[in-house]
Amino acid sequence: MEIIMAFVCGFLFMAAIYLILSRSLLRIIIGTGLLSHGAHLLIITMGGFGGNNPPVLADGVTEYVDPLPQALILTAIVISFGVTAFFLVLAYRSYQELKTDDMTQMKGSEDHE
Amino acid sequence: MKVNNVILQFTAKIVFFIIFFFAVHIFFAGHYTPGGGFVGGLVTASAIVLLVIAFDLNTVHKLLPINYIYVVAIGLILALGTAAISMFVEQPFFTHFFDYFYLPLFGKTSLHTAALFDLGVYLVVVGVTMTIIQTIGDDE
Amino acid sequence: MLQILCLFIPIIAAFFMPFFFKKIRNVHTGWFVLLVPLFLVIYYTTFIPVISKGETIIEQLNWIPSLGISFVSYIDGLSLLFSLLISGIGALVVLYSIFYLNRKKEQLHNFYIYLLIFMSAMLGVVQSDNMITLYLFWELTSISSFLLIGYWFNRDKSRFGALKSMMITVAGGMLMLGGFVLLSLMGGTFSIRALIEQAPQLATNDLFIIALILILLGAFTKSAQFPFYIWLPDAMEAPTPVSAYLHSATMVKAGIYLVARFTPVFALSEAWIWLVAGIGLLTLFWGSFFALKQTDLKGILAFSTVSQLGLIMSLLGVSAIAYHVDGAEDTVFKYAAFAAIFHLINHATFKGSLFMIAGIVDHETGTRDIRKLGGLMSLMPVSFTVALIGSFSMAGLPPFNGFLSKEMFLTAMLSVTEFDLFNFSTWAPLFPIVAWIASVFTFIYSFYFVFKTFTGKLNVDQLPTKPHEAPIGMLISPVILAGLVVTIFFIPNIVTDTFVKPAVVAIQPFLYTSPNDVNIHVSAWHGPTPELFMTIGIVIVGLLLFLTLSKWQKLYSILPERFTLNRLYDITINELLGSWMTRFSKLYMTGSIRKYLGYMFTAIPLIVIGTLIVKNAFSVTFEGSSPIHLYAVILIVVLVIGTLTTVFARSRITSIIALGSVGYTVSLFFVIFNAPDLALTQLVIETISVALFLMAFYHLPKFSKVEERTRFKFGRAFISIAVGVMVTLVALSSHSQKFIESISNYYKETVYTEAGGGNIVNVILVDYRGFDTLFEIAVLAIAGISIFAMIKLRLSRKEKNYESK
Amino acid sequence: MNNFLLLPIIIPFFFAMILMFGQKNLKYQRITTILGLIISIICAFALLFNVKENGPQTLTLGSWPAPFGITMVSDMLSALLVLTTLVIAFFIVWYGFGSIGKERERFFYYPGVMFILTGVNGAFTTGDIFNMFVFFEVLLMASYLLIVLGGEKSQLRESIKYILVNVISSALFVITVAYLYSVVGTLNMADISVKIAEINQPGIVTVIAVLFLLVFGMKAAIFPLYFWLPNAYAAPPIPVLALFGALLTKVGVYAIMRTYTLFFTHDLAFTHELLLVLAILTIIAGSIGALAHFDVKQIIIYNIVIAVGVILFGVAQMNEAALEGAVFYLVHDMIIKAALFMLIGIVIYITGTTNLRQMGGLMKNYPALGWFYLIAALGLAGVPPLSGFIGKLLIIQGGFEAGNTWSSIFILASSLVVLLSVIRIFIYAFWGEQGQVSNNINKTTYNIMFYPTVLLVFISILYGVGTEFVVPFIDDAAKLLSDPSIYTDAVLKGGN
Repeated sequence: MEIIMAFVCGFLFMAAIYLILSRSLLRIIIGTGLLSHGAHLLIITMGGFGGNNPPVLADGVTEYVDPLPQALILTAIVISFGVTAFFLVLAYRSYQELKTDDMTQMKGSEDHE
Repeated sequence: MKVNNVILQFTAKIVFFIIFFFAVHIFFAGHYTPGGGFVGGLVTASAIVLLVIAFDLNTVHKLLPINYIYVVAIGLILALGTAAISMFVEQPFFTHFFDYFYLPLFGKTSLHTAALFDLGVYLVVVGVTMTIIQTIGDDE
Repeated sequence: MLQILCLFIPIIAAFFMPFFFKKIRNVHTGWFVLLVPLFLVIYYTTFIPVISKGETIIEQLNWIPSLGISFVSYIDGLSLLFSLLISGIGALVVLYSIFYLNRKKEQLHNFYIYLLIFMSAMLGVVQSDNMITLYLFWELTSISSFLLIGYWFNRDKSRFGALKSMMITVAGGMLMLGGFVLLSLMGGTFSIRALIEQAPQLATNDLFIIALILILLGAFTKSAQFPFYIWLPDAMEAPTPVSAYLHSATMVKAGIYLVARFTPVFALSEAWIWLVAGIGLLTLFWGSFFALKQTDLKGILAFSTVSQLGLIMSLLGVSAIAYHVDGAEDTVFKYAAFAAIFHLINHATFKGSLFMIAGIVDHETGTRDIRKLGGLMSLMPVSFTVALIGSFSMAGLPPFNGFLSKEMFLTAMLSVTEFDLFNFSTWAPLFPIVAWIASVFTFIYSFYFVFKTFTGKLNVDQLPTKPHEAPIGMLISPVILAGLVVTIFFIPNIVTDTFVKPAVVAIQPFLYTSPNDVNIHVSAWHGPTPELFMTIGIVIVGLLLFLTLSKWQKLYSILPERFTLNRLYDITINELLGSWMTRFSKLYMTGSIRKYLGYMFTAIPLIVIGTLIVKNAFSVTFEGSSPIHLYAVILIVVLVIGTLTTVFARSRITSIIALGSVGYTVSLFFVIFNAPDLALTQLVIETISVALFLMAFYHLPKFSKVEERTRFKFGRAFISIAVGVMVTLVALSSHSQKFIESISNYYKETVYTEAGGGNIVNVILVDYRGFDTLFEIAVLAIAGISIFAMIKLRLSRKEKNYESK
Repeated sequence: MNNFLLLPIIIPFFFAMILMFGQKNLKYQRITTILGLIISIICAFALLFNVKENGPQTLTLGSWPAPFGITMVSDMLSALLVLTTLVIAFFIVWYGFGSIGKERERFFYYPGVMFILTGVNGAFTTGDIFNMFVFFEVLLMASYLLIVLGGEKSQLRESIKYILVNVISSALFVITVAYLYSVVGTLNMADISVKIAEINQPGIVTVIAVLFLLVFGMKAAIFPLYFWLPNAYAAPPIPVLALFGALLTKVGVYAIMRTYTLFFTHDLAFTHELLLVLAILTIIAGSIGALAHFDVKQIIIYNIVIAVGVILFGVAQMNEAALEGAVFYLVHDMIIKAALFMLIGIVIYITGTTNLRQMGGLMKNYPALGWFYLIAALGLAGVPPLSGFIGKLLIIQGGFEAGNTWSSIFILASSLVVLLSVIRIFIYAFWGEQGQVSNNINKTTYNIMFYPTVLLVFISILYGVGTEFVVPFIDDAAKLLSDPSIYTDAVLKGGN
């Protein structure tokens, strides 16, 4: 299972980077969304899926899944939620000011001179 | 449309309280079963969003005249404060204290400083979500 | 303590200059400054009796003792001679400057601050025994020289001349520091004396030669040797007192000092002899040859200085030969070091006076252009006399001191022909030949300088101001120097016994132990030797060529300007390190984040996968993997479809919803993988995120129809595949190489008993790793206030010009 | 156990919270911020001396034993960096009173600064690799707030790029931590160090080491990951730029320094050689940029890149001299970069332009500014006895010791490029004929900007001249970096 998931994560990263390299800001932000999904799935994969029970104490159960990666993912999910929200509002504001969502039109002037 | 709105608003009020209590439940469940301050906070926020959809931002603001940024700050202070208590009793930062009590009605209950910390998380989440929704809402 | 303190006295005095300048307006600030070098001259004179006996005096002030860095004032024959030159010429120059610079028009405090800083720095260079503090003072001389050249900072020539001198000398200095550090690593000390003691062992080190070259680069840049001399002519933009002081008498001799000081360390290296002597000779010739091309009085003197520095340098190089000759102290090989030091003193006297005269001419006529000058002899008789003395001395004519040292120079160069180590016999004849040719040119430009200015036709109309003799105050210093030029000729042995011999001991400790051992007697007449015939030849040929100068001077203009070293410098600084860089940088710094990300994501997988291959770290094992769930396979299919939809969707709603579906799939994955908390959180968050997406993008336009260029699309696909492959490969390898079991058993064991909870994940979040959570909500809080501020605060409308550029 | 070491992190954190109240009350905002900074600085000083006296201090949060809970570790390196960070922030905030503008001050500029300090100090102090990620996010999120605050067009445009790069680097950071966790099964940095030593750094750990280098390198702006930096940094107003320039890249540098001296020390021939090559390429890339521009902001910004290369070159040598030099240089660079940005901020304020070619002759009316600029510039180039010298000296000494003769000479030569690029500003802006001058220069504003700048330059001078007093501290830091067991023992054996 872990091996298959490694491929899935790689696939998510691939799609994410592909989207991030596109011109439309929306696509880019969607890319970052995929990126965090990929990262979260990868963390849980790296923890391993051994153990057949959720890490919640229950009578007669001793085989819990590794809880630590789950805790890390929770932290990471919250953080990426904050960042995504910020990024979305930023996109919204920049569209108001710059009238474009096309990255090729957001080069700005490298102040070469 | 008017009638519809009235029905919607009435329903929304009721559903709001149901969701809110559900959120409180999730919040308290967190230490033993899935749930916790974070999810509880998000669910509470969605309850408020429901109100916003049913009424509008201004009405909700009159209903709940809260500066959500203050909620965020208070949540943070609560979380930090809980974590810092232990510093004053010569224990490492973030040392929690708990004990089991037998309360009428609830039975065996644990009183845990971690719950206070989780309350901080809860407040921050509610505060932030509402800040975002309110500012974007205002802008439109 | 006084000895160390004296190094800093000028700098301390500098602090008071603004006070003197601003509060005591009716006295020229220079008078206060003058006290400093005067005091120093007197102070250092008291050392003469002790030092001329061959003793040395040392005093130390710790700076960073834990790293072995301290200020050490080490006074021996060499450093005392230089110290006296610095303070003595310093006093004369300050005196001269009082009349040269107008106290009402000039920012005198600045001028004197720089000058005093320089004085300290220069004393520090010649007295420091610790190489690091030597370097400190060394750079300080470059900086004060930079400030002095740029004194009239609104003139373009001044500031670019200043930059040029700084860049070249600081470059040399920095490389020299590298040499010092290498030496210190070989010898385990920063002390030069300690290094000299272990010179033979040092030479066996592989890095010895690198240290040697680096240190020589420092010396050559500072002493304006070929090809680094180009900064010196441009340094003439400084006020003339500065040219006289820094750029002829003292600072440029720091390189000479350095070579002299390090001769005992490096003398046994063949490369040292070749480099120092060879570059010295080349510079000698080059400088004298191009001096005649100059039309600016100070330009002639600058090239002449370059040439004379080359002369001294070559002598020092030759002096190292003495190390390789048995019994050198009794043969002709003994002369070189002696001649070097002797000429150094003489050069300071005659060149100092000539610079001052050039300043006087400039001051009184308003121009230094030799083509406009002429016939000033009758109007400025004193100046003319001084100029004549200086020039004749420079040309190597008796009865002036230059004659004596020039003769010895020729002796030393002839001695090289007798040296037969290191294949010297092949090239040795070149030494006296080049020396002779250069001397001829020296003779010509000396005459050129004095006679073109003071004789011939006076053309008052061409001169900006009406010429007359300089005020008496301005003449004092050059007259004193000219007086020395003559005096030294008549009492050479007193001078050499007092100053030269102790210095020679410092340069050639392998030959002598005390100044009395130096068995050289200077006399103006030593019979019909080859040197004498050479001198006669110089005079005859020189006179002939000088008289026909107007006929062949044009030849210089044939030399194409494009290939000069100056042009090379300009290209380097302005084009290579300027506009070319701009153009080059423009190629890739386009402001396009997609390009930047493209570079970054080409590099990252390349490096990581490369490492994976090189380190043979890839491995896959199915051992320890958990079984494959059927549900999971279905979810994977859904996930892949969802992801592909986000990639290829044509409308934004589709892609947002597809992203949502990916998110929900992920939360279902969490269910399968026994992570209920994650599933719950992911579910709620995904819902809110989708809502936010929809809300924020309500206003955005549809995807633009413009297609990517195929080339970019291809590159994009390639890059993203590389990243995906990288992630997968490392994931597989990491999964397959779990070397150490996770720490998480601890949580399972203690969660109920010690943390009082049942949901391990949540207890980790609020307790074991509650600190993470505390700051995770901080991130959320900041996001909240950022969004608030971003929406509410809009400065774009009153955007300031310079912020948006 | 020493709760005290948390104070430089949680005091700014607490003040950030209370600054979220009273948003529009300028006086309250300013006084509270300054108060918070002063208290933090005092604590940081006390902590520094505590660490000097008693060795590395550790705190296992929540009383959980070392590898299981989160451990905070204040060793000499982190104590020094924490103190430097706070001191610099103090001066930048003071400077900001004159230049950041009231609107920004009313919209969470100060909480932003305090949060960024929380994140930076946390990242310097944490002893847990995932916790470091969290602190990185704190400082990044706060930096997003500061970079976009004001919402000017260029700010919005560059913020998008800045955030995008950082989102990606954060994702890579997280997965790299996950890889490492998979291999060694722990997150505590001391524990990681011990366990990697136990298994003798197999190939996969080296791969992870390289990933860490790239992840942190993206933040530290090393070649070939620095491209995002120049434009992004130029967008926000000067105080924010100074804060970013002085602190943010340095956190990345610190992280590389930490991981490459604590974790990945068993395959130096590969990891540190790679670091060396990248460091040199970074210097080259920075130099090209610094010379290519005639825009004062860009020149100094590219100098950040050069400095990062120099410090990492020191780290790559992995001997005590070079590490000591790297620490020296790191602290120096933080101070001097802040000072330089503040100085050119004043120049921009006076002239109303960032274009060097339009400036000139400032020396006439602003001589003091000119002198302090010159001192700062020379300090940056490493002219003794100013602050940059000792660091560079020790770095090249270490380079020579490690046998990297030519690259060490290259480092020396690079100082020259630094010097040329900053002296150009002096020659064009301060010398020459009178250039463009802004027509609304307020003397009070000028003074508010000038005094903190001058004091900071003075601090940098003291740092150079008073090196002897700094040496014992830096020496401790370098010892610890060259011998990981001091760190791991302090954490795992509680050996305070």
